[in-house]
Amino acid sequence: MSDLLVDVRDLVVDFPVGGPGAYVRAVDGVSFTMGPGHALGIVGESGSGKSTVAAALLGLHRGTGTRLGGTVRVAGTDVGGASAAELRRLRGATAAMVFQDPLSSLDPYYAVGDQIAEVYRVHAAVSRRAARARAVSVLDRVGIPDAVRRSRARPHEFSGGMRQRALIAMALVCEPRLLIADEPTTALDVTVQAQILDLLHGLRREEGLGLLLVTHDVGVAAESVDELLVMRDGHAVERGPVAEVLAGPADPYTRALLAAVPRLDAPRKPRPSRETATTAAGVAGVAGGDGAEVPVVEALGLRREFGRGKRRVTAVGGVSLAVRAGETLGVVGESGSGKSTLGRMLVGLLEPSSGRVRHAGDEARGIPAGVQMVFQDPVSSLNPRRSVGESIADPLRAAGERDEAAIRARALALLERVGLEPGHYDRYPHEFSGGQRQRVGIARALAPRPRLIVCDEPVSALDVTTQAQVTALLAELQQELGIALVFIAHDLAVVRQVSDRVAVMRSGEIVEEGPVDEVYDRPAHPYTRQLLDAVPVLDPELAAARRHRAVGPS
Amino acid sequence: MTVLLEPAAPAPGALAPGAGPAPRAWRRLRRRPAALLAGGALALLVLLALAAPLLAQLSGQDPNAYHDDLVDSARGGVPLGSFGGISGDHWLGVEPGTGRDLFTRLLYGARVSLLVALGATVLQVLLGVVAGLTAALGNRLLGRLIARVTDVMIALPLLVLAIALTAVVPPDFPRPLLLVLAIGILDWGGVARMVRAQTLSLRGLDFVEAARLSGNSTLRIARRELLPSLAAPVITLAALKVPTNMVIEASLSFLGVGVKPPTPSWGQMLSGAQTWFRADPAYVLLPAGLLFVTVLAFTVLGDGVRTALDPRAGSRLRVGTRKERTA
Amino acid sequence: MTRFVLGRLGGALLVLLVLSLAVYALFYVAPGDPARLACGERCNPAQIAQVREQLGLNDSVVVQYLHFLQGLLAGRDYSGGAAVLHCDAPCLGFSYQNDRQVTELLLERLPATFSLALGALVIWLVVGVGTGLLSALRRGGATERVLTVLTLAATGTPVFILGLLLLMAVCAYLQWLPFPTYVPFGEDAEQWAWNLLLPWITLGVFESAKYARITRSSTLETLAEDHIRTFRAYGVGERALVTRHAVRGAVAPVIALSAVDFGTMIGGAVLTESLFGIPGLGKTLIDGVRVVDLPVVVGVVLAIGTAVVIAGAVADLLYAVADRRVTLS
Amino acid sequence: GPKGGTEKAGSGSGAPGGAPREGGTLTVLNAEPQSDFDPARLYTSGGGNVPSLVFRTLTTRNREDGAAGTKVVPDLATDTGKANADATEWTYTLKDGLKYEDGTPITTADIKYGIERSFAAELSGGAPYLRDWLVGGESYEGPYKNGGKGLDSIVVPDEKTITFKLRKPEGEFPFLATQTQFAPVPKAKDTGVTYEEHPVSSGPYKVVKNEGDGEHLTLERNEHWDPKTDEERKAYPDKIDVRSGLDVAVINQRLSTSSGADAAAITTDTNLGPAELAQIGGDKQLAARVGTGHFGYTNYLAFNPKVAPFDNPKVRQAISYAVNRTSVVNAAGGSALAEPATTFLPEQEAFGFTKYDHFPAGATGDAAKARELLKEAGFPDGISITLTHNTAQNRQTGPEIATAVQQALAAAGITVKLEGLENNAFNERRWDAKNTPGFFLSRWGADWPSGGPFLAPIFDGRQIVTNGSNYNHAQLDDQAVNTEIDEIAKLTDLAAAGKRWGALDKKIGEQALDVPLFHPVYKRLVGKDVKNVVISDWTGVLDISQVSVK
Ligand SMILES: Nc1ncnc2c1ncn2[C@@H]1O[C@H](COP(=O)(O)OP(=O)(O)OP(=O)(O)O)[C@@H](O)[C@H]1O
Ligand SMILES: Nc1ncnc2c1ncn2[C@@H]1O[C@H](COP(=O)(O)OP(=O)(O)OP(=O)(O)O)[C@@H](O)[C@H]1O
Ligand SMILES: [Mg+2]
Ligand SMILES: [Mg+2]
Repeated sequence: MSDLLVDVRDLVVDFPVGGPGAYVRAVDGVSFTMGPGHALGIVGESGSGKSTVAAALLGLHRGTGTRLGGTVRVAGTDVGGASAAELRRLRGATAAMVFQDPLSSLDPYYAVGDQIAEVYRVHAAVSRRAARARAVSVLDRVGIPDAVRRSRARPHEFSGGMRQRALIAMALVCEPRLLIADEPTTALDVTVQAQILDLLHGLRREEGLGLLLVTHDVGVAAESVDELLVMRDGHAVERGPVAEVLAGPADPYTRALLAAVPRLDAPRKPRPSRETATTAAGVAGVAGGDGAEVPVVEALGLRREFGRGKRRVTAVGGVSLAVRAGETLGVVGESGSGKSTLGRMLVGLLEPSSGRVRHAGDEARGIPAGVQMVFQDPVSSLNPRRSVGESIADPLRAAGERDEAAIRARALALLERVGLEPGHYDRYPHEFSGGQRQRVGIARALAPRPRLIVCDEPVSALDVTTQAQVTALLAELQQELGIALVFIAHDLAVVRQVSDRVAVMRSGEIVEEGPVDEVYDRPAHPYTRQLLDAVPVLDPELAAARRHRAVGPS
Repeated sequence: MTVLLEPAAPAPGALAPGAGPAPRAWRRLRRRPAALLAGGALALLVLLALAAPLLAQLSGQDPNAYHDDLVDSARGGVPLGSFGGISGDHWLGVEPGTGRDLFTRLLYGARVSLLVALGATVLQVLLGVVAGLTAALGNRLLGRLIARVTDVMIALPLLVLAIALTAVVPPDFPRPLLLVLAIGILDWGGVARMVRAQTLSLRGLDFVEAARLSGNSTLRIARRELLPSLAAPVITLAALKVPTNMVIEASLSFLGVGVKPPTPSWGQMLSGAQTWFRADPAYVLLPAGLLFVTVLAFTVLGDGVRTALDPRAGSRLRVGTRKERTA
Repeated sequence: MTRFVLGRLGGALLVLLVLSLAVYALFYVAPGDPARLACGERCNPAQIAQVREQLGLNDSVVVQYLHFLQGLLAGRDYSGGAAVLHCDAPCLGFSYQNDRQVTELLLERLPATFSLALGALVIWLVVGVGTGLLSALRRGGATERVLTVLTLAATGTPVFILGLLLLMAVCAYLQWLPFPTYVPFGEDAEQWAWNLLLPWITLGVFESAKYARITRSSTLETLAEDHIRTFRAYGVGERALVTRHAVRGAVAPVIALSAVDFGTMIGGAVLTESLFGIPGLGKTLIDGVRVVDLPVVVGVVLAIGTAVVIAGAVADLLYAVADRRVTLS
Repeated sequence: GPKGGTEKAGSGSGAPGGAPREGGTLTVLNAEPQSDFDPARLYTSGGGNVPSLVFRTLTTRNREDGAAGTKVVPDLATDTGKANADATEWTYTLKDGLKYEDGTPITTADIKYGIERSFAAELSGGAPYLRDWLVGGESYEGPYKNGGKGLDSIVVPDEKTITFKLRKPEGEFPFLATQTQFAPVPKAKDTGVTYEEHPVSSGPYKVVKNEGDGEHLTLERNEHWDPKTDEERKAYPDKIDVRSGLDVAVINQRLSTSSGADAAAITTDTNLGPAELAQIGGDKQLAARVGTGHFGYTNYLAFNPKVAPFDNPKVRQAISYAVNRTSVVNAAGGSALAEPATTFLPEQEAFGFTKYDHFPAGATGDAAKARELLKEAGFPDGISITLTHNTAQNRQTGPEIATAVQQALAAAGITVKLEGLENNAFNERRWDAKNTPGFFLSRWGADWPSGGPFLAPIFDGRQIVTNGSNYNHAQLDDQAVNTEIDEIAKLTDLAAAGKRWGALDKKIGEQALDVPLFHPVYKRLVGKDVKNVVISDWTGVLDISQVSVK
């Protein structure tokens, strides 16, 4: 018993909602164990209770009004009965957690490096300077470029992926025995993702780190864990060695899940035919020329810099592109390459340092009408004080709709279409799972029937079935309303599935752009090739082999 | 499947009736006994103030009647008898010097004080919030203009304005209303500055950006996205403005813009009583005690409302509690 | 930064201009004839007329205001009886009451007021914010309740009563300290501090209550944010959570309010000043208003305006530093 | 009068040391700074305190307790002045050995110059008498204008002699000569408006420090002052330290605590309030340190008979009957701080006090009689009137007194509406002859203890001022009254004059042009080491020049 790192028995978690005595059961009798140095993957439907289980391991539900059942032991500590001091010792030092919402999990007021150093100093008696140095070194390990300088930046100066890596760094800084990673790579491009997974693998091998990996990406799970736990509706529906589960799923849900995994090499679903291949160079001809259709949005030499002097960062360095009605432009690329910045400039939330954005041929000033964005951070993009239903209804109200019944009906319909329950209308953002929040963001963007939606990692937190449902919805609406979509994602498979064209970004520039099949099948730029190679494969053995190739010789 | 954008029939039974944000806040508030108690106390005070004439009749006293026989004229007019002259007729004793009945004066004083405190506070909060939001959200020019106007309002001493007011306002203008207006319109700079500062921090957040994208006007954004987040400090500050306003009312009364004598107010009674706190402690303690109860009630209620307005506090998932710390 | 400073400077000039105009306008409508008040109770009409001429009150308000501006920019001469007095730019004019140069008067009074305000600022920042943090930390417990009652007692007690009680207790009964008399800092720094101790405490405690409440509520708000959960999950203790992370939510309101309070305190915490005999601007202002000494009142109001503007700009700078997401404008 | 006077501290109560001795530092704790310290700018009452230690004048107050203190005595001059036959010319001769603080001799030319400069607009603030009395005074503009032209009606034949030529007989000129305007100012040292920063001393002390516009003064001995030339000023302390700008409550608290330097402290401007009296009440030791004084002052209800219904004498009489003086006295701070008044003149012999009570209201008012009079006046159902008062809570003309009046009148069927005005507005209304309210609270104080300055400004028809401050609120212009005032002014026998002032007061009282309410009583505390507290009826407060702290 005592040699188990994690021992969960009959875990039941009920969240209080609304009135007194009203509870929602999020986890319903889950049991599992995990030995030291082992890796357990939890996969499952969005909202099935994965994060709740993960949080229970650190006793994060204690004293919050949540009702708990069953027992949880981590590294010999009874989490339910431990004293506050014991709990503090456990947290961070013995077992550390990477939260699912990396973007709002850092303190906006302090430098990232200081935050990591602070955590280190809580558990290790070291000087401030030593802690800082340690923070820089872990940041460097998780692949933050120029870590010394970047450690002094505040979270808002980081890209999504960088923030996620900062959180991983924070989790690793005290060399815990157990790492609970809740969707740790959702904001990372595949190459960085591979790097992180390799890092974790290395730690497991060398330091005996136990890994509890919550993920919706079956590929990631296949690469990184020994055992798989499949959850649905608060229950564990299947559990077994990863290869077995993947090869021969027993539960129908697991089967459905695996079937829905998009494949990079899979033939693309037929999409409504479109004139393809409007390269940046060709834009002018199309827009100005012989009565051809004017692009919904057009960027001309967009640049954006942040900071001054030594702190200056060029996030986007001269990007031109055009997206026409009914068309989807996929944007993939390195984490921190300026995708979100570009997206924000396209919708007018950010002023370009130079260059222009045209909407339907007109120079945009301020925020043009009919544009929407799905934000990369679903947490901060929802007002914590408004129910999600209100958030979704908001664009409708803003558009002048006055009929309350109609507004509500429409919001409810949208909720349903993104896979949420109508009963969720009156819930607040903090009462949702990560994936559910993301879907709320999508529903809100869809509500006002925009001309253009910039989706910044819209499905990164969704399990594959839900992902499929949501992308289908997007495609459907696009066809119906001729929406132009800019689809920023790191999941190359999904991008291939939804895009007409794809642009590959690196260091603020588009290194390659073209019709999606062409780019995927015949990548011209070496970086594109590197990206495509790094996509995780579903076969654990293949993954191991690949890792061996990458890490082995060193 | 293409029916998405057409209104769908609401899912049956999906919604608890009246589960909107306001009712939920109310529900959360109802679970806080201290806040309810405070609300009750305030309601009682207001009720007492409203019923002042009735209660005065009940006690058989006129708040303005002098009782020369109840004070010791040779000793500066200190009330005869113990505890400030408490007796069967004068339940809370009498005022030094004049012998006026304190119970009824406190009741009538409550009318002015509560009205001024509430009215002026509401006005200050309204103006301050509007000015603060405009300063933070308006376009560059407007923002700066409002910020400078706020500076002017902060810098202009109330006193100087009040003196001028005495000259401008016709003498028969209702005084309590004048007070509410004067204090409310002149002293909102602090609220405005605070709201501006908070808004500057909030305005770049993603959810505000999202609201901007949805084509919300700045006004709507301010109302729907920012106000709820501003509520906490504003409510707290408002609760603190209550006693300040009562004291301002008292000092304005000294300058002649206050309520007309012999109409009493707590603030006036208190400032008149300041030298008496050794010779006749009851005279000081009564208005001071009432002021304290009012402030306490406002603060506790404000705290309750603040907590109730934050949906996250309801489940206390993130706030954590003492229990967790001591567990 | 340069643009910020220049912009603020422009704004400040505007504020000061508006303030002086406002005071002139208000005094135009306010009761009280400055000439009669300067002349003394029983001046006869001829004397009053002479004084009115002497003070330049026969000109229209507009002309008077222009004279004031002229003095500000170019200096002014003034008949001082035996000799003509000259007042260099920026000249705020001469007191109607005693012919003193207003600029001189302000410079003489400012140190006391500034001393008082500065000490109070320190107290409310330390004690107020500290108390707020403590009650946020001990939320729901007995400590918090006691603190709440104490802070409310402090806000609910008018400052003159608070100060008088303190004075009685400390100087009259316990006789721990002699009754304070203001000693300038330059004269004897130690005595300066000792003598200002009670006024600082009075004003500081009174204001602290406000800051305690604001700090507490803003801190509690921030405790609900996601990033707090992160640090809790890393074993960061409750105290550090509150004092390091959650308190940042209180920074903006505390700075903003401090700027306002500090600025207005330069106009004088009249009651505290007069209670403790501090020769500050507050009493100067009150007396000026009482006897319609327009140049003095304008001078003090401009001093307050300057303080408010500077404090406001400093506050903006401070929270741009504290919260990098805020941009200066 | 019922004056007793003074419970002395130190003397008589077995305090150690008994008799006053020289030495030590006297601390003065004041509310108001000595911001006017120019002899030209001081008003009569203002010159009585600290300035009297620095400025000597031709004549001065007799520094004795009670009624004896209302006499004029010589100061710089050898006597209180020699008048010509009709009292239109007054001549003074200086004593020998008079010197300024710098050792230079004091001459009559300096006194003339001191008076002349008080005519300058820059140095306004003094009482109006010089301007009204001296020949050419009405148009003289001071020595700074018109090439330094002097005032010809002040004649200085030599260094020791000075003669004043008056427009009409003024038997009370010796009183006027006590004012600080009669202090010598050496022309060479005159710096105009800045003279007050360091006025040249002719008295026992000189100014060594004047900070914060008179807020903090330090006076030290003037070595050139010769006690043999000055019988009035005792000048016991070596040093006098004046601290002002203090809160009234704090001053009284400090005096009562009397710790450290405060043991040797007095105040020259802060009275005890009712709350403090109530508190002192039982404390014998503290009570022994309270000095009580009577300054000639009357608080009254004023009528403007030009406004209906106050044009009807019966209405005025009715109000006179209805007034409840007990309430009013209580509102003014109780019987220890106010004495009910039925005469306009203060109850002091020096003023010529003659007792009368034309409309006896008793202690609490005679409502029945008032109703009766109202009926006679044609108001059987009562009347509604407005009472204008000050909003400042000063226990003089403020709301408490107004309310007391309101209540008493209500009992007689007179409905009183209160009109409270801010201090400046109140004074402006009250002094504006064209716009005087019909019924308001007012007060009048003595410039010196005599009926002249008390009655003339209030009842002399020629003192009605239409374009300035008018104090003749009733705007009484009665030939008989005017003549009598002129006649009394001719008398140089002040006792005889007093009798006639009293008779005149009584006579005017019949017209019910005002309702005298009360005379205030001054009570002040001194530090526990303070000895030789002298309180004259002239000032009503302790004389700083007599105090000893050793
Ligand atoms: N504080 C809360 N109050 C009420 N319900 C909650 C709360 N937190 C989570 N839930 C609900 O509990 C269920 C499980 O949530 P959890 O976050 O564990 O899901 P998850 O498996 O991590 O999903 P995802 O993959 O989308 O992150 C969800 O249905 C969610 O709506
Ligand atoms: N407000 C800011 N201040 C300073 N630097 C910023 C700011 N926003 C972004 N950056 C920097 O700009 C670069 C591009 O950031 P951006 O968020 O656009 O990247 P991204 O492509 O969206 O990355 P990811 O896939 O990780 O989200 C990064 O180096 C980031 O640190
Ligand atoms: Mg989750
Ligand atoms: Mg991004």
